Amino acid sequence: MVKSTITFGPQHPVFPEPIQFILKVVDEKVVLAEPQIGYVHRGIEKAFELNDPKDNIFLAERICGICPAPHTTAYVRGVESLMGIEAPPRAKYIRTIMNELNRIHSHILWAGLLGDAIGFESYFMQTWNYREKVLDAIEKISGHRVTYAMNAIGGVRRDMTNEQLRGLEKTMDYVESSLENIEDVMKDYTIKKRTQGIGILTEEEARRDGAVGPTARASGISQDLRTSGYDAYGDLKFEPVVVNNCDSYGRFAVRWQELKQSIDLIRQCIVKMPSGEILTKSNNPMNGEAISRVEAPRGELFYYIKGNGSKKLERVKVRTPTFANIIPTVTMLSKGCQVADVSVIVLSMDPCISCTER
Amino acid sequence: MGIVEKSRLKSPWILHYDCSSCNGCDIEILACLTPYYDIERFGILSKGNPKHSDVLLVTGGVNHRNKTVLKNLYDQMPAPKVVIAIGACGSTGGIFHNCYNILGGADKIVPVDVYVPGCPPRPEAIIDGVVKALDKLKHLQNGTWKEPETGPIVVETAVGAKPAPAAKYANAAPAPTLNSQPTNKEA
Amino acid sequence: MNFQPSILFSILLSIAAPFIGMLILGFDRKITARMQNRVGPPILQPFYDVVKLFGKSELMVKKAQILFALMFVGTLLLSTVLLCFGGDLLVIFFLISTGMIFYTLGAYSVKSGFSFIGGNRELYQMLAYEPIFMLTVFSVGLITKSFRVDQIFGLEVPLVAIIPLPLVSMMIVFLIKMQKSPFDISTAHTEIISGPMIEYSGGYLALLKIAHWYEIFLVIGIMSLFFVVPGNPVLTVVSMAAAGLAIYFVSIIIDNVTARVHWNTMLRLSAAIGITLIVVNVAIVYIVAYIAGGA
Amino acid sequence: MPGMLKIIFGNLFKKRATRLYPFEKRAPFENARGSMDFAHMENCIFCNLCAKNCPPKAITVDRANKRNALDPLRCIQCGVCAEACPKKVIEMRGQYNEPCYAKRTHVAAQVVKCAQTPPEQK
Repeated sequence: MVKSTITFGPQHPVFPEPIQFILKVVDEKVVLAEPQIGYVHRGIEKAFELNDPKDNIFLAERICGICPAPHTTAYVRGVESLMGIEAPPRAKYIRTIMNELNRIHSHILWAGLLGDAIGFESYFMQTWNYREKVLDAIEKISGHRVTYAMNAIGGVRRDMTNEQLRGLEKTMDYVESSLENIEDVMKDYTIKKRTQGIGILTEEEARRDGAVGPTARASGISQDLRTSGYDAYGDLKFEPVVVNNCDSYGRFAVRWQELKQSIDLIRQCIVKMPSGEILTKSNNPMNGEAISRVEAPRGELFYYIKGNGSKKLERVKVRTPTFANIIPTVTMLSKGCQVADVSVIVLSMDPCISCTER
Repeated sequence: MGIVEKSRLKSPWILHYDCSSCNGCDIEILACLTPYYDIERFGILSKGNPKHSDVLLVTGGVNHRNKTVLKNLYDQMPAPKVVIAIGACGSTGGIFHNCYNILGGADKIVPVDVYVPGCPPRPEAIIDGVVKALDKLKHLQNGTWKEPETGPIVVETAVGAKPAPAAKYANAAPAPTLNSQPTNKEA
Repeated sequence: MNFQPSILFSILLSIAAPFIGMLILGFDRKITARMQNRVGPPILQPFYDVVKLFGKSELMVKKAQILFALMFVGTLLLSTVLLCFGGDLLVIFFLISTGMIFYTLGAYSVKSGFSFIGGNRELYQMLAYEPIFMLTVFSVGLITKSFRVDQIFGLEVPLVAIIPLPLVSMMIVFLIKMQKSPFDISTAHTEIISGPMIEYSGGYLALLKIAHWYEIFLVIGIMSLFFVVPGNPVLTVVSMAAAGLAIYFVSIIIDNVTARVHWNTMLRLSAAIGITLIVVNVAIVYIVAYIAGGA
Repeated sequence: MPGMLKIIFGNLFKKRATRLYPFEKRAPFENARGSMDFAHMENCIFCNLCAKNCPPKAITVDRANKRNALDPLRCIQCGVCAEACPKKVIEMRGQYNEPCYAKRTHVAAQVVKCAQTPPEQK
């Protein structure tokens, strides 16, 4: 029984981002896991106060490069409610489409990273192969693969032509067929072996630790902010995906079904797309406080924005889904697992460190 | 050029370190490995280990906590090694220029050989950057490396007369400084 | 029916052995890339990698590691030469095991958590494949009444016709030795960053890569011994080469359709499948011989 | 396992998905934001709106010398400058900026060719 210490990170191939886990291990069994953070802290919340509110959209976009759409949507919605304006309906639909495209690319990315973490390289390659088509669709709409720069205060910056909508429909068909193609792989023996029963988080623990997003939904909690009906979600028909597996495999399954749900939502958006303006211009002063919540691919994203009537904001506070999911992850890790499972457990909540530390 | 020098250009193993980027560049680097771009064509493998790597890809601006990590990683890489700063943040700090915890680009800590602009750069640009870094290594091995010019690239557009076909950045002459008086090119 | 490979052929083969391993590895990377719908590196890529590593500066933390790396390559070289000259299979097996012990000692000799875990996992792997390997060698010995490789060339029918099941068991050994999924646990890139090799750099990492080439040749060589066609040298060479490549192709497919498993799953699988198959096959051989003898 | 087997054998006999990038170049999509360019410099009135609106402050306008400078390594290709410009001087090109060995600013200057009014006296 030799207890040794392993520093997992900050530079480790399984995490694209730097985070350190100090693991106390006995043989291969982890008895204590301590996250060490601060490697990606930039001080964005302070910069929010220094910049012009319009420039802050681009700063919010770069809080996280994997989910730029929810971040900007949350920020822009907060500022809009401070100003007392509302985006036109067409802008809301375009925002919804961007958010859902973002969710599709983020979930496929996650599935690939999980495959990489459990040594299933061809799965990683195959899923990312499909993801590239989604990125192409995003680039056709917004002009860039990763940072969309679509949202503006009071609407969106770019309109979608009918041609683009038709192209998007085709991409959705492609993505759906390719997902069906690779769906069987999820039932693979070795994938089940590596994810089932790994990183268990019961419903009770999920409620106690405040898990959000797919992590909570995989533990049987029906919690999806999109049901609150912000942007165009009020007009669309969908049910939150809930699975009762409570383990990494359940989180895999939730994300997989959400991919299909997102494809369906985008199709609904394309059918229901209203015509009209895309931007409401306003010079109202920003006064008071606003809270805006958006369902990001990783869970609930929360923005608190305070204005004091001047040209700049007084305070912007961001609470990201990964931050809420850190304690559940530590709960999962502290139940005892092997070194090999650490990467699977940490990945199963889809960590986004650059969001969390800002 | 000997066989070792040739092999060096054919098998650059990369080490990727995310200083404090937003993930955009990291995901694009990962996208380079996937079938659409497949940088394994050039023998490039992503190694998570500084002792096995030849090329260090730095994304994101350096902050007070990870500057030591970056320095350590650089020092652990055996020579010859190349550093590529990816993206606006990795080169200059980019949009985080006024964040209190950002010191600036990677060149504040380690010598950078190639800068890849873009926020985030497309995978094509990253491939270009690696190719350019290998080109530099080749010239360094042959002893034909010339220090790059550092002055601004000036493109002049004529006004007041018929607009001449504007020369683009490619063959424009560098001017000494930004604040110097404009050259009065009277015919 | 005593076919003896000529000495010149043996010498040539033992010199070419690592390069054969290298070429197979190059094809492996190319085929894997094609299976993943991409282009992949050139065939000679492993060669470039190793030559490049020899040209790098050295950053070794422990002198002992150098010794262990050299011993590892040395033992593998010796066993390759033995195999090429038709030596004793049992000696070859023990030499390979000794080499692995040096490799593990190299991993243990540095103060690095990942290297330590890698060493541990290397031992688990040995625990998983050594019984299979040894039982296979024993079953070959039972059939040929000797452990010498050249005796296999003196048999009347190919080994695969008598004991096919140990060949299936050897597939597990092969996957472990080739560091392929589902048993690539000691060099798991995304868990422990290539484990035992983590602290090697430059030329000494290249030595380990060359050792891997030797391993490829050795394991494929031993497995293709099952396909010797007695009395026909040309057909023997063809069938051995074809069998070796086929075995490697199967391993690439398995690598691409499975995820890495835990070390305890690996131990369980290898004990349950590997050893059972060999025991069953040897039992069948004896029962058949008993019935034939009794009749 | 069977699902993946089907896929890998399908891939083995399918055309590769790889874009052979440096050899075969793909044209950028329409409206792609690759890099910004002072395309119609002759119209520029040096109003400073682009510099003021630039989120990373990558543009500097030198009104006295009639020069606009862009730090391409700081530019984030958001396209705000192109939207803010009242004279449509700035265009977003689909092609991205080339990687470079040294940090160099891109300067776009107005030069008076048939000198009726030298810039100093204006």
